[in-house]
Amino acid sequence: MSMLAIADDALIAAQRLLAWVSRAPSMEEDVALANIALDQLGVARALLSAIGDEDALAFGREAHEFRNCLLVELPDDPGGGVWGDFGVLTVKLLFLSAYQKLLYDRLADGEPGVLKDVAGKARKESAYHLDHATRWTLRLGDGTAESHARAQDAVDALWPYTHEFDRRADWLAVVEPVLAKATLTRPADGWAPTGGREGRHTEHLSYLLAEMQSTHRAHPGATW
Amino acid sequence: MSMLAIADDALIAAQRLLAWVSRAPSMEEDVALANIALDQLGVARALLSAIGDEDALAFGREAHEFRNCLLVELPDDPGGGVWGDFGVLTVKLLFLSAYQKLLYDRLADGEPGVLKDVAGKARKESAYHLDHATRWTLRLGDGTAESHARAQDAVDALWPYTHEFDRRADWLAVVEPVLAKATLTRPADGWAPTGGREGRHTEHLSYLLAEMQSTHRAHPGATW
Amino acid sequence: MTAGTDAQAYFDELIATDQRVEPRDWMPDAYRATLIRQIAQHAHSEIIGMQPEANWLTRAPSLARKAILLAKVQDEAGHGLYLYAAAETLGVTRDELVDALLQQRHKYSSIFNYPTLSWADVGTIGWLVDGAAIVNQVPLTRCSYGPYARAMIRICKEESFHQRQGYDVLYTLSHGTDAQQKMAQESVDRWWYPSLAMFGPPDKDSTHSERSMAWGIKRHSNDDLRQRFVDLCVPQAEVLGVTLPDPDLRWNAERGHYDFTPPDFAELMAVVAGNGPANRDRMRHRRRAHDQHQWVRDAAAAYAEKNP
Amino acid sequence: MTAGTDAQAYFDELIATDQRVEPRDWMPDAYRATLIRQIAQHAHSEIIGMQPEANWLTRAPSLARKAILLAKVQDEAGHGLYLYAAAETLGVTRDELVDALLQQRHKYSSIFNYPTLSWADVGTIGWLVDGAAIVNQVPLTRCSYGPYARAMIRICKEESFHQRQGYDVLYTLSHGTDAQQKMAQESVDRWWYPSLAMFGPPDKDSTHSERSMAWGIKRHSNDDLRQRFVDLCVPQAEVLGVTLPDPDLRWNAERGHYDFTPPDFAELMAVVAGNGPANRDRMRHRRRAHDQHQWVRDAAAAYAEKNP
Repeated sequence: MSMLAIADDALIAAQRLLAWVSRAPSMEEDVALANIALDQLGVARALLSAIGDEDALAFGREAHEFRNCLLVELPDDPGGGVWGDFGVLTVKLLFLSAYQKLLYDRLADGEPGVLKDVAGKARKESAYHLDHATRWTLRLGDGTAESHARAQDAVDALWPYTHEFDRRADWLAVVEPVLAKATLTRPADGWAPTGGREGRHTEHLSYLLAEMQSTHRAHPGATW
Repeated sequence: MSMLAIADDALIAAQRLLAWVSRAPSMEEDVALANIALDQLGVARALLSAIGDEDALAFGREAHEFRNCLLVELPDDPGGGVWGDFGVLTVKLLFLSAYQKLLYDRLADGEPGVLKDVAGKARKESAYHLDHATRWTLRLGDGTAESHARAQDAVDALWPYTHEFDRRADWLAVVEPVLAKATLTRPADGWAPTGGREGRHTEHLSYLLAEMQSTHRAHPGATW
Repeated sequence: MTAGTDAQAYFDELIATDQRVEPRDWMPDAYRATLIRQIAQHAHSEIIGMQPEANWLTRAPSLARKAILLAKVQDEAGHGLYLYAAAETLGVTRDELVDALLQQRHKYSSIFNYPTLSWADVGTIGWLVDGAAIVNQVPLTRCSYGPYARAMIRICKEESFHQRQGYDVLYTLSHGTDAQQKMAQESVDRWWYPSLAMFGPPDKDSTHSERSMAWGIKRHSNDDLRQRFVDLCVPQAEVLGVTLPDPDLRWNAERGHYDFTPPDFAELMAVVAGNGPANRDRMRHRRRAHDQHQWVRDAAAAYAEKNP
Repeated sequence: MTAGTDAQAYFDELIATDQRVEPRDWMPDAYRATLIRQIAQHAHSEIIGMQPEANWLTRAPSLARKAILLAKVQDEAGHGLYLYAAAETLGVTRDELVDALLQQRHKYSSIFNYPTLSWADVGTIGWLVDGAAIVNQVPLTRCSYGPYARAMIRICKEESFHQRQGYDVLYTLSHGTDAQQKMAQESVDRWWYPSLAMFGPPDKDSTHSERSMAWGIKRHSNDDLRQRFVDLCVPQAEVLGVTLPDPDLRWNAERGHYDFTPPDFAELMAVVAGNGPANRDRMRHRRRAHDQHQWVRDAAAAYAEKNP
């Protein structure tokens, strides 16, 4: 895992999350999702700044130069609209934060340096993200028939993308019990799309970047 | 009506229309909508080229520099997704093409110049657009209960924006009979938003432009 | 609670001596109703007010600005929650108030019915809109109703932080490239008069005002606050290097204030009545956030019942 | 229709003398079924093939390129319609065929299960994908079934136009800025092997081929066509100034052909089986376009009934 990949995961996750603010199922959730987005943005900024100019990296790269995993770039609304599916959001956050927590734990206990410093703070944040996503997964999975079906659809749709995470056994050990407790079926492994770490993304990323970079790119050389 | 406003109407209408290609209710409609989008794009290019560099004008301006009417920038999906509502598309095209037909007729019979030349061709095209939109308005309005309701919703939502068209009496004389024949209720006049002609747009235009201009802006100075 | 003579006297005494009325205290029904209306409207404004700024979250031009804007919009959600809680001390539920907003029985601040059309609007909203809100709200930190007054102390502190951030956005733009300067000016041109209108109709047309003054809910007249705001803005605009779009704006040495052109109150009334540029979009957005998540709230309720 | 001896003999005679079988002619059931499958698959490919290119319609970097791309995608819809009509001459309906696509009983060309990730892909698809399609399809203009052969004449003419346009997009990029050149190369790197796979599995693994050859539906083997395509591309790549991502690509004077690394047929089989990068997106898109417009088709039918 390169530092850039870790930063890009956080940046793209933040960009998806913050689109929810003012659109969440409750005001408390608006606050919570903004908070999680801020945490992700914080990690992205700390790491990108260690690599180079954070804004040049965020706003100056093209899609094939990003190294985030495919999961984070998937839209919460498969139709590409701004109104996402809360089931997709929840399951994606569960999968991502379980992965990030394990990663940050390892880095925080690892060799001194920027990654260790950033991970030391981020591990606590991702523990909260995981807890938040777990609570919602339980509510949706073990809530109503409709919420169960929507959560299961999200799990089925997103599962293939989790093969891009390294140390899958550790990740499964975190996620499988949550799914079980939420009465959700753990999908069979099969299709395992990859490419994000090498810059081969889905068609969704370039749209996300087009929007994210639009103001910056419209004013070359400007200071903000 | 400035030449720029006429060009921008056509350009922004084309950009909305072409997003339908591959998403239309039938393959014939994919072909028809691509055709209408091509016509709009053709008018936009002819007029923008007469004003200056067509690409600098299309890809180098910010939202407040566009002079299109608000109607054309409204999304076909109020949620901002790429999957529009065919009722909205139809009614918007009815309203727009009725207006454009009247405008091009006047210009084609008017003073010699670029506008007259472009309008001479465009009047025939917009007559076809109007015919196409009229046929669909009749089918939706006088089709099923669901299609009637959806068409009426679209009429109600879009009606206020038609106040931005000049020579409203002429326009009403074209549109009102179509609505009546389609068993749709002509809304009462009331709220009459304006601003497009002065560059004061809705929040939707800047998103449309962010996407439309993204490739061009990512490569300053490049030739395509 | 019925008004005993003692209770009324105690209430009157609190008001007269500028002390705070607390939830446990008896209060006149009209006082309670006025406060509920005002606090709820304020809470609704925070919630609806998230939209125009959230509109630029995905497109902020730097990561630092993105984080600041995100934190600000989050604060607004927090303010909304805080104010709904203050209103609940008066014996209503948040659900009732939210319903009143969604059914359009309640209003929210009309300023949020204007669209945000450029990144500069994020700066201008911070500078002018939050600035006007602070001028309006600082007196409310001394409001006679304790929970509201205390909420306003916290909110004003954060708003003033937001105001400085907005000013900083605009300052950067107005000292940036030609295009950035134009963006800043274009934005200020659009927001100046709507900001002036935030102080409400002129005193001569203002309903409710006198009674609210007597009750210590309102402390200054609309026109006084508007003047105070203009006096604050003019020197700030000079530092910013933007022009306030009012050719008649000039210092009046006799009055010790700036003379200025009042906003178009007919426009204000039209916006209040529902015909601003973005009223429909704002309400559609709010309703959609509420309606399309009914299944989520149902799931949470069902789960809570199964897992008490 | 039952096969009389005369009918079979007439059919055999047509095939043997390289004449065209027409819809009114008797033909073996297997011949008919093979043609329906092939023409339908070709039609489906045109319709699904709109998606990867339409993906860049809203973002084309110049108005001229936007118009060209729009006309091209429109042509693809037209080709789809034309091919479905050709298939219908064999006694199936378009609705049946579309249903077979949506239910995934039919395939479409696997190349469209790769995503378009940059504007350069519009050029590369024109150059390589349309190029490969033309190599595949030119022999079909002499197909034994008349309506298909005639459809292919028109389609090949347009495809060849598209191919030149794609080549021109790529030429402009590869002679443009550094970033444009990189964009072009990155795109060619991704599309080269999937394009080679468009000719199908190696001859030794190819099913159906022999019978299709005998019937005059197929004229050349997969490997022959693939070789022809490589031989065409190498000099074009040189003019373009892009590198084909195959270190073993070199002229073999003895064979009079270029040697090259064959595509990964295991990957091809995975994509055919449904596990390409974009299979799910393509089918979801197509199903959504169909399903969400049921109300429109219902309205059209209801209106037609009322207004015969």
